[in-house]
Amino acid sequence: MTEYVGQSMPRYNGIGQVTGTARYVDDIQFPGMLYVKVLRSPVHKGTIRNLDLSAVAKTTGVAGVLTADDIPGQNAYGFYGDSQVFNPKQPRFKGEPIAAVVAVDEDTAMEALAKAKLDIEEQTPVFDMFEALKPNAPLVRPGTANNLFEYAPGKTTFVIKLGDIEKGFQEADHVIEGTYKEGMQDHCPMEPHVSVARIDDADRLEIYTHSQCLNVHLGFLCPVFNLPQSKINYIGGRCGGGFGGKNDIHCDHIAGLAALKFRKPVKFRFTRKEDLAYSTKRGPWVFEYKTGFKSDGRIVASHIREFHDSGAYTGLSPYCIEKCGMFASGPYAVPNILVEAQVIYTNKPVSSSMRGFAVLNGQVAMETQMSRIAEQLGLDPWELRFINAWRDGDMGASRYVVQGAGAIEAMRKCAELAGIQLPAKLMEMNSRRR
Amino acid sequence: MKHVLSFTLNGAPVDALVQATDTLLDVLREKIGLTGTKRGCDTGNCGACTVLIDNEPVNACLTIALTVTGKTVTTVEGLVEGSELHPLQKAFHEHGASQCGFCTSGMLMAAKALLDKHPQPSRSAIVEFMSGNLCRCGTYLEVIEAIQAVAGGK
Amino acid sequence: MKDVGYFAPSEIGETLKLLADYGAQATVLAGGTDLVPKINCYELKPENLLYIGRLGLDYIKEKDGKLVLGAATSTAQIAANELVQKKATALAQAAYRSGGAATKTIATVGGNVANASPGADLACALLAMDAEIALASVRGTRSVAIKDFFTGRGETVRRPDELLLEIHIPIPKGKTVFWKLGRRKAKTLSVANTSVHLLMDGKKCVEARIALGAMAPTLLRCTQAEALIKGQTLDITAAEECAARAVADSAPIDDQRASAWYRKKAGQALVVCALAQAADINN
Amino acid sequence: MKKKGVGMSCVLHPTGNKGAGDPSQAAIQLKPDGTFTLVTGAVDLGQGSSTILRQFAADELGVPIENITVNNSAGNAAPVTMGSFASRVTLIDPHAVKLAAEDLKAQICKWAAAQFGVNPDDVTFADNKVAVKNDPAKSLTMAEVGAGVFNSPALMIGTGAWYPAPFTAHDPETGAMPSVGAVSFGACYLELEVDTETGVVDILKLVQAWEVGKAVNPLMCKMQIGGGLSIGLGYALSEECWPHAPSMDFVPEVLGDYFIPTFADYPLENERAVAEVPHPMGVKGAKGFSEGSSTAPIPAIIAALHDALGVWITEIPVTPEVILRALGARG
Repeated sequence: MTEYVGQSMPRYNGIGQVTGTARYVDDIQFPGMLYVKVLRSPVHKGTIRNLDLSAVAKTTGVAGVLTADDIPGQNAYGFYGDSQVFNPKQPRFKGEPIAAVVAVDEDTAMEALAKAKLDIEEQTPVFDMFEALKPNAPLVRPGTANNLFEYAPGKTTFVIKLGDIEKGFQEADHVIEGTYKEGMQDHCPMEPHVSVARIDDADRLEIYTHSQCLNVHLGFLCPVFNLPQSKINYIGGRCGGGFGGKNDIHCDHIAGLAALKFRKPVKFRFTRKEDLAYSTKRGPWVFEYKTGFKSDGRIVASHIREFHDSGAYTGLSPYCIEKCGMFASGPYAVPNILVEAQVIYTNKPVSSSMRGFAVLNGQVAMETQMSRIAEQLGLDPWELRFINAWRDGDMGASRYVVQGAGAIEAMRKCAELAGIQLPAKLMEMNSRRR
Repeated sequence: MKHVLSFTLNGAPVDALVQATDTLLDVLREKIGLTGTKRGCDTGNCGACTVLIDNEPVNACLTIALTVTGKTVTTVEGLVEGSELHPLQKAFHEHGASQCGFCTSGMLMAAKALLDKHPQPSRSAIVEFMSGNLCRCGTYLEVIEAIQAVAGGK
Repeated sequence: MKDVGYFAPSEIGETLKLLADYGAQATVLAGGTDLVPKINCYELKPENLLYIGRLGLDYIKEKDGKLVLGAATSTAQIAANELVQKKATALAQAAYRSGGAATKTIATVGGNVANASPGADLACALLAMDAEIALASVRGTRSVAIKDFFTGRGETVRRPDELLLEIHIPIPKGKTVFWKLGRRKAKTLSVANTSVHLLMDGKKCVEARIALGAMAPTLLRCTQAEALIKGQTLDITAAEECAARAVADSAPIDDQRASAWYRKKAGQALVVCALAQAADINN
Repeated sequence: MKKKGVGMSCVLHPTGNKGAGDPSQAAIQLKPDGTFTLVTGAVDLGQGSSTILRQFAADELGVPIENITVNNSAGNAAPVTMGSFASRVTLIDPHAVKLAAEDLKAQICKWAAAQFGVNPDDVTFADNKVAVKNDPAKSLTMAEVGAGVFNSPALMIGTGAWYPAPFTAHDPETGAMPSVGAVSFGACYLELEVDTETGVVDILKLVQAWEVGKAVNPLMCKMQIGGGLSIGLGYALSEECWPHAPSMDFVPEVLGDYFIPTFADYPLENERAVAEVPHPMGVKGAKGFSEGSSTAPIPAIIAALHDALGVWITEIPVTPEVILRALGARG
C-alpha cells in the first residue's frame, strides 16, 4: 500500500483557493444582515465622565447600540481573563472598544457613531516599559499598585534556575554582556479580523469565525454570553492568515452580543486601520544577557533578564516570558542558567501570540551573543555552535531532557545547501552523543 | 441617489444599482455576490482585490464602480474555462503558491495580466510586476515558480 | 455614502461647464489612487464625483520640441512609452518605480500632480524638467510652470473651476535621471526622491536642474545647489558639495516612515547618486 | 558605498505547548460506500493541517487517500483540539488520528469476524479490504463493508484523543517544567549587501534548513520555510508598530506605512531543505516547526551586518536609520 506520509502533495482544501470559491468569513452574507461599528477610545488613557448615545440610536437605519450593560455574562475574557469586551469607564489604549452601534450598513453606522457624545478626561499615558516601572508612572490598570504582572502577591518576577549561576561565571574564562531591544510587530494577515453571527433555527447563537483555536475561544465566549456550549454553534476551520493574531478574540464577542440583542444576522469586521493599530501584537522586549564561556568556546553560564511589554492588558504575556525563558539559552547545553523575567503594562495595544511566540525573541538575542562570542574567541561561528549544540540526554533550562536533538543535523544540511565545506571534525559530530 | 451600472463581468452583461462612492470591490462582493475577489485594505496597498478591467490589472477597491460602465471586468471566477482550470490555477495549486489563499485571487489576476503582456517574463520581470501583491504567508517563491512553469509551457 | 452625485462627461466643454457650476462641490476623479482611499476610510465625503476618464485625455505626443501628455495618461502608459523613455527618461523611471502594476494602471500623471504630495514621484521628475501645467476652465486656458504650481502640502494654484488638461515637457537637452528611496524595495511611498537634469560639455556642467521630494511641504527646486555646479567641472566632490547644499535648503519632517534626520542623510546620498549617474561619474 | 557581509544562525523552536497537557481529538467515520470522513478540530490557517492529517489517516487505515474526506469545520459536532498554534498540530494531532484509525479498524474487524464466523484476531484490514488470515477467498471490499455495516445496522466512528503527558505547572522556586512537547531545530546562512550612506540592506542569498523529525509533506515544509521569511525579514528590517525613534507618536495606521516584505524584498537566491531526526514523541517521528522559520533569519542578518560594517546592532527592526545611527556612533 503506498505510504502517503512523506509524500509531497498539494493542499487538500486548495482548489477553492485558486478558483475563488473557498469561503472566508467576510464572504458570508445573510439577507437583512446588519453591520457593527465600534466607538473606540480617541485617547491612549482616560476616564469617561459621560457617554450619551441617544442621538446614535435614533439615527435612521440604526437598529440600536451595544454597551457593557448588554453583556449577559461577564465583561471579561482572555487567557488571563482580564480583557474587556467594552471598557465603559477607563480606556487604557487608543482604539479600545467603548461601545458599538448596529445598523443596516457600515456607512450608516459610521454616520451614527459621529453623533456619539463622549465626555472623556484625557490622562497622561505611559508608552515605554522602563518609564512604566518608575514609582510615579501612570497606572495602566486602575486599582493596582504598579505596572507589573503579579504571579502571586508581591511576586512579579518569573524565575528559572538550572545548576549554579555563580559557580558557572567563576568557571568562565570570558563573559559577554549585551542588551537587546526588540520592537512591536503586527501579524498583518491579508484577512482583517471579521465575524458573522446570527440566531439559528434551533435558537442557538451561530458564529462564523476565523479563530485559530475554536475550543479555547468557545471557552472564553460562553461566560460572556452566559450560554452553555450547547447553545452556541461556533463554526470555523478556515482563516485568511492567523500568525497568532487570531489566537485572541477581536470580533466574535461583539458580533455575538449584537446577534443576541437584535436577533438578526450581524457582521462585524475590522478596517485595515483597526487591524493594524488596535488588534493584538507581538509585544516589545528588552533583554539583558550575560554569557560566560571557556576559551575553547564551551558556554558555562547564561544569565538572562527579560522585560516584556504587555501593553494595556495581560494578553498572553506571562506565558510568553515563561516559554521564552525555557529556551532563551538556545539549542545549547548550558549547565548553569538563571532567567529572571517580568511583564510590564503600558498604554499600548495588547501583546499576545505571534509566529515565533517569544521563543523567537530569545533566540535572536542568544544567537547574537553567540556571534559575538565567536568573534571574541576568533572561532568559526559554525564550530562554536557545533561544540555547544544539544546532544540527546542534555538538559534544558527547565529540566526537560532533550530527545531527538537535531541542531547539528540542521546546521550540516544548511552548510551543505550553502556550499560551505565544514571541517572534518565538525562533520564527524552528531546530536546523539558528545 | 442611486445609479444604474451596466458592464460585462466574466463575459456576461450585468447590471447593478450603486451609489456613486461604491467601489467595484463593493459591487462585486456585496451586490453581485462574487466573493472570490478579496478585501484586504481598501487603500490599494495589498493587491488582494486585483481584477482585470479591459485585461489590465486594477485594484477593485480603488475603482469607483460607475467608472467601469461599458467596460469588461474579469475576476478569478472568470478564469475557469468550462470545467478546465486555467493553467495558472493548476500551477498555483501544484506548486503550493497558495497557503491561506486570501491573496491568491489577486495574485492570479496579476499573473494573468503579466503573462498576457510578457509570455516569457524573466524572474526579475515577474518580481517587479507582482510586487504590488502582498502575501503574509510568504508564498512569493512558489508564485514565481508557478508563473515560470506556465510561461515555460510546462 | 448616500446622495453623492456622479458625472461622466465625454466632452471637455461639458466638463468645464460642470466645474464652473459646481466648483469645489465637484471632486475630479481620474485614477482615484489618492482620492478613493480617503472615501473608503471615511476621511472625505465628496458632494459630487466628476469622472474625466471618458475625455480621451490619455495620450503622449511630441509637438514643437515638447512632449505633451494628456492629464489622464496612466503611469503604466508613461513607464512603457518609448518616446518618454528616450526623451524624458526620468519621468519613465519615476513612473516605473511609483507603485504596483495594478495601481500604475489607473494612477494618472495629472492626478499625481494635482494631489500635490511633497513626495510625488512623477511630479518630482516633471519638476526637474521644468514642465508646464496646462489648466482649462470656461474662462479660458492658462499654463503654469510646475515650479510655481505647488503652494503647500496637497495645495496648488489650480482654482476649483479649472481642469488640469495637459502637461507639457520641454524636451531636455541633457540627461535626466530619477532616484527614489522607500522603506522597502517595492510598493512604497518615497522617504526621499530626487530627479536631476544635467547638460554636460565634457566634464563641465552647462545646465543643471535638481528636484528633491519628501523633504519639505512641497517638492523643492534646489536652485542654490544648481548654482554651485553650473559652469563648473562636475566631479564626485563637487557632486557631494552640491548635494549637501540641496539638502541644506530642505525642511523634512518626522513621520511614521522616517525621521527628518534620516531624510537629510539619505536624501543627500540620493542626490549624489543622481548627479553621478546624470554626469556619468563613476564613484 | 556598498559593503557585503555573511552571517549564520542556529535556532530552535518548541513544538507543542509547554507543560504538556495539550490534547487533540479526532474521529474517522466509515460511510456506507466504504469511504471515510476524518473529522478534526484543527483549524487550517494555510499551514496545511487538513492535508497532512489526511495523509496520516490514509496510512493508518491503509486505504487510498482519495477515499478520505476531511471536515474541520463541523461546528458543534467537531472534535476538540487545543488549537493551531505553538507549531503543535504536526506533533500531536496525528496521534489522535492514528488512535481513531486503530479504533475504527478494530470495530470493522470485529464486525467482519462475525460475518465470516471467525475470531476478530483472524481478520486482516489492509489494502482497502478485510480478509480472513490464510483464507484470502473470504474477503470483503471496503464498499461491501460500508454497505454491510449500514445494513446490519451499525454506525462505526473511530475516535482518538492524545496528549504527550498530563499538565504540570512550573515549579514556583526553580521554574522547572520537565515536560515540553518536542523541539525542532533550524539553521540559516545568508549573504547581504548594505549601503553605508542610506542604510538600505539587500538580502542577496538566503539558505535555511530545518530539522523536522519527519517531513510529512516535503512541499509544505518547503512552503513553510520560505513563508517564515515574510515575518522574519519584516521583523528584522522594516516592521515597526510603535517606533521609539523619532518619537513614540508615529504609529502606522495605513497598510502603506507598515512595511511587510514584498516580492522584491525576498532574497534573490533562496535555498531550502529539511533534515530528519525522527522524534520519539512524533507519529513516524514527525514534529511541527514552522514558527521557527521566522526566527532564524533575524540573528543571521545581525551577524552579517557586523561582518559588513564591523558594528554590533542590538535592536530590531534594523531600519536604515538604525544602521546609519550605529555607523555614526562608531565615528
